[in-house]
Amino acid sequence: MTSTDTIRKLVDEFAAIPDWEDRYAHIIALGRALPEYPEEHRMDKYKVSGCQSQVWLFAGEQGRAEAGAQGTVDGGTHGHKDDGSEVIHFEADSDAAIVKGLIAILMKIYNDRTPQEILGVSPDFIQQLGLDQHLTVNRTNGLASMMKQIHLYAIAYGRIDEERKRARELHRQ
Amino acid sequence: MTSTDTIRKLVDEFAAIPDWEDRYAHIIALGRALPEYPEEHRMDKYKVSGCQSQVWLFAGEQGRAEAGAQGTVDGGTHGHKDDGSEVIHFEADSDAAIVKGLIAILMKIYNDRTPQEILGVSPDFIQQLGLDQHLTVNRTNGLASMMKQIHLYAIAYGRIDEERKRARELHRQ
Amino acid sequence: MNTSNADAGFAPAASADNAFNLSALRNEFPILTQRIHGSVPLVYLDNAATTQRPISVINATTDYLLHSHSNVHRGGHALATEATRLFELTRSRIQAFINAPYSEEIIYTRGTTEAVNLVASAWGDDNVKSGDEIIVSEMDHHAVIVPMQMLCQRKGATLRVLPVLDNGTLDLDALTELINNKTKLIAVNHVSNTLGTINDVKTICALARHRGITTFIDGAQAVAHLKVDVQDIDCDFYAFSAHKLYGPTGVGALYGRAEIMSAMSPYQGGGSMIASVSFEGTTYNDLPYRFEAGTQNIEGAVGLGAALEWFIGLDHNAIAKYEQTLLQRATEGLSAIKGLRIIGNAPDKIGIVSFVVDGIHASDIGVLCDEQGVALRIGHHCTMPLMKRFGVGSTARASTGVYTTLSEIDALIKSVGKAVRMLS
Amino acid sequence: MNTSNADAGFAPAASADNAFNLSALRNEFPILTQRIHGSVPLVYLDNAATTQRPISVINATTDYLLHSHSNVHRGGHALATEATRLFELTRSRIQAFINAPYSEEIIYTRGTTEAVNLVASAWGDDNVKSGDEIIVSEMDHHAVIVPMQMLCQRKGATLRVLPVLDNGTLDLDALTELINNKTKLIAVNHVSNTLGTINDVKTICALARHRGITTFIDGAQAVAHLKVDVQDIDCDFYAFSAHKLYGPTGVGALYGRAEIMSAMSPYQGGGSMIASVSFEGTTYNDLPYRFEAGTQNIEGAVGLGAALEWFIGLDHNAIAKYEQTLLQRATEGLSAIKGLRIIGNAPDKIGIVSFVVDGIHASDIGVLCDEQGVALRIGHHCTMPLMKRFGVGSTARASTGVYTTLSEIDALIKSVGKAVRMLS
Ligand SMILES: Cc1ncc(COP(=O)(O)O)c(C=O)c1O
Ligand SMILES: Cc1ncc(COP(=O)(O)O)c(C=O)c1O
Repeated sequence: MTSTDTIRKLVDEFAAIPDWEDRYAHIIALGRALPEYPEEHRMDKYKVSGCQSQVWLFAGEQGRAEAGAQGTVDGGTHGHKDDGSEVIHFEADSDAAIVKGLIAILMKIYNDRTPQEILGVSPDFIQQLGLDQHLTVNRTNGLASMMKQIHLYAIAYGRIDEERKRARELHRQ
Repeated sequence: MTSTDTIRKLVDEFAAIPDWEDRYAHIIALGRALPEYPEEHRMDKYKVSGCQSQVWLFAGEQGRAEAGAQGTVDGGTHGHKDDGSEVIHFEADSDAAIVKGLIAILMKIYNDRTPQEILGVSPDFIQQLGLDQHLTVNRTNGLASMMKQIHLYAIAYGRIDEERKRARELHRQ
Repeated sequence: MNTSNADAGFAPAASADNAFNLSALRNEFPILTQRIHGSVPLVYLDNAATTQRPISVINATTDYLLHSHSNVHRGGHALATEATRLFELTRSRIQAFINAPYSEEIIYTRGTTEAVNLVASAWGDDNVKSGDEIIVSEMDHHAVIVPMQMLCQRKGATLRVLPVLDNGTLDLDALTELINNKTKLIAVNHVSNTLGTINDVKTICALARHRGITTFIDGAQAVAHLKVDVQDIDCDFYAFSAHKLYGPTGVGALYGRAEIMSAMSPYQGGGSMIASVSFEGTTYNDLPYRFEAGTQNIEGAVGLGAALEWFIGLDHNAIAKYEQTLLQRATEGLSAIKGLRIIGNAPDKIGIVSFVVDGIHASDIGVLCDEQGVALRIGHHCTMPLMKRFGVGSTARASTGVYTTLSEIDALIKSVGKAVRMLS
Repeated sequence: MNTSNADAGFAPAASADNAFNLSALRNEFPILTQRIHGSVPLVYLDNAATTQRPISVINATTDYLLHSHSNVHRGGHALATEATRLFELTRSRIQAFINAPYSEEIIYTRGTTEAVNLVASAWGDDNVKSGDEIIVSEMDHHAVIVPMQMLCQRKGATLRVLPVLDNGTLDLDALTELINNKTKLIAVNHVSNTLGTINDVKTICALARHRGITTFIDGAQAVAHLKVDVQDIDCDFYAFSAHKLYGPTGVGALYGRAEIMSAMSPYQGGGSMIASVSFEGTTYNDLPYRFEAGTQNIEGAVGLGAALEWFIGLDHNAIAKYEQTLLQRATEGLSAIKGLRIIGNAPDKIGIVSFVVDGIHASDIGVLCDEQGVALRIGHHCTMPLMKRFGVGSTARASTGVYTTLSEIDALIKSVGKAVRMLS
């Protein structure tokens, strides 16, 4: 599913829950379903700044290679999509239940996508999902920083992909 | 003339000049008539702080003794008034014409008076003369500082007078 | 004065039986009638972070801007004179408010934080040397700890820490042992912003004075809740922020004993703080101007003046009594929630309740209370060492203001209960 | 756009022929319709000291206080989110206004003075050592000179002075000679508050960059009169105050290049500027928060945001053209008064005219003009070295704002003429 489809699905999903209590129950449930964060990456350098709760975000070459392997299944190319770019695989976690649920939403939108896809996501979904308060200005919960971090990874890996593509082309010549 | 009488006279004098131009002309004229400031006292230590114009105020033991001599003529006692306190003689100046005129007014009220008289002057005269803007909050022209300085001299000399009186009484016993 | 109803703990907010006319007082704060998230009434319990502004304070600032705004001191025209008068009038009001001997002892700052930094730099750099010691408390705000830590680092001095007992009071016995010949300064808050504890600063200052030690009292949380008298406390420095006293942000005051401050080097350099400037050498102005470089927050000072005038006019006996009722009700009601633990149970407290709930992150409680209209503050409250002392990462904190009602406390208890149920 | 009438120098203020609708613009400033001393209309020509506030800016602050006031960043509730949004929105507006690359490069300060002090301490203490040199100009404000002088004293560095030519421009030839291997910083104003001179800061910064010298530009007088682009100027630091830009007092901004600022030690310590605090050691927060300790002037930031929005919406071409007309008219009209001498005749000037009259103290002129409603600033304008350079103790200064009219300039000329007659 493309990020656009995912967002549309999420918006419909949330629109179907008018009651705020149920919405939060759903968010918390999404958090509970988030894949377990690898303990070996629970390090300060993967902590995203924020002062109310703790947030971890990991995206490594290794995680990426694995994600690339998954990408293979979808795209049928060897570890990278047709346009030559690989997807980025993230691991993320928080010690607060609601923040973790919000991370799960972000993961649905951003995880295992190529740099181009990530950078192409319009931040409008934040309003559409009614999550402004949690995902924008507030640097206390670390989620705004996390989104920024995801974008920085996408920019960095996007550049690496460019380099690799150029190297491959050079090789072919 | 007591300070109260002087103030009453000044208030009448100013009330008789409704036009602002004439009032300032009068103030400037009063400044021109101020006794010349002794050049030997035009020293930094006699400068009163203020940042638009420069203001000097001098009150010394020497000046005081002379003033005391004048006091003799009035009160008939030897260099001090009946209650045993001497008058304080000030010299003052400014390089700005209007400030100098305002100093002349202050001198009429405060100069050659005893510490008690000086401390007894109610600051109401400032409003009565319509000089609030010049004589109160504004520390730029140095006049508020000057009035404070005059009061400090009065307090200091008042204490000296007390000491002298006590010494004289001890002597008499 | 009849507070029996309020004491019973169930009086509705706007009841005519209230000791003071709380409903009239609340009407002075239009923001409190706000509905948030579309529909829920606001229950503002974040007063320790910042207080709301009565309409008279808002109007005073607007009036100033519509009629008298000018830069102060340096001008000779009518507006400058009026702005200067208002600016200096507030200084005298602050002096009276904390009973300082002279108005020259009142320095305008951006707030408490800047006041601590001013003292740590201007006083500290002149008076603290390698090997000296500075005492802060374990319940101090980062605003006190960090500047003092930075001072110690600059000078090679040592920061000593006055510990906090389990109930959230200072261990004053430990103080006698901490003090020695190397102690130069004791800096401590009057009231803890996290625990609500009212500290016995008078005893601390007496101990210090006896040994010739300088004292700095952080009054950020005290001024809106206690009668403050710096001569009675006998401290050398006292600081507070206007925005925690129903006044503007960006302005506050530092009181400093004239003998100490007149000997202090300047802090920031610039206009107004000088007597004369030349490239050969600069001489500095007298108190208080020496410490007020550049254009100050003039409308902030005007607003603070209005806030003081308004605040002084309140019935503080009634308010203090009601505050204890609110505190007791909140303490009892929250304690009844399963797994909830209140951090800070000192016998003398202002209306602050910090709490944690077993197995639930404070952040989640904050979000779910907010959805119910209840504004709490979540986090370490700029007191990380204190969090460590109590073995928690963060707490949820409810803090009362003069406009807080018992029904708001009930809403607090209900909303926390619901949040905990949703998160369990 | 037709400014011919204005150019002729005799257009009445509210004339329909004006290039821009000055009369509508003036209506946004209720204070300008004031009568002072009972009856005379106010002619406010003290804009270089502080500007007046349009009603939209006053209303923005009031709105904020009535609907959104809270402490920023640290809270998770609805008001805190909204206050934080507004606070950070202004930061982005400042970034756009001076064309800074990143919003993290914008630090809130109390004003220009604090910005200079921040750089002199946080950057200076880390980067300036004994024997180094710092260059300031002879026309700099005390806000620049004094903190740099204090820095030099702390570090044993030397302050070098870029001289001013007779016409009130900087002697840029001298700069090439002043710069050497020991030069660490050049700090200079963009526009002189006393002379009105617009300095060629771009050339200065190019010279500095070429030699690896850091640059600080004091933009206090520039932002309300020139289009400022920090990337085009290519300076390392740029500072201004909101209150000289139709915004609040007690707030301003420092722009600093990210590479430089991320390496800088903190300035003030306290809440928000830390990442973690413990008695063993404290780590500091990222940009911009590392330099914003404690509660900031939140409503000031909101007001500054509104001021920027309002200001950006003006027709700056028309205003700049009209300002030159006002300046020319004032220069000609005042010069015609016997014994009057204008200090500062640079070819590129903003609407500032400083003058002295032979044998008459500027203070007397100030008092008598004020009686006629004309608000001037009298004194050394926090530029004592510049006063010395021109052999005067003080000047009277008239400075224009976007709302100044030609008839106000005529009133100025008339009132000075009358004052001089009364004092001769
Ligand atoms: C050129 C210049 N620099 C610095 C300042 C200081 O600005 P502030 O007083 O707002 O800090 C001023 C204003 O007085 C100024 O005109
Ligand atoms: C006890 C205490 N000290 C200091 C401060 C800092 O005050 P401000 O942020 O107004 O500078 C606060 C408020 O946050 C506080 O509660």
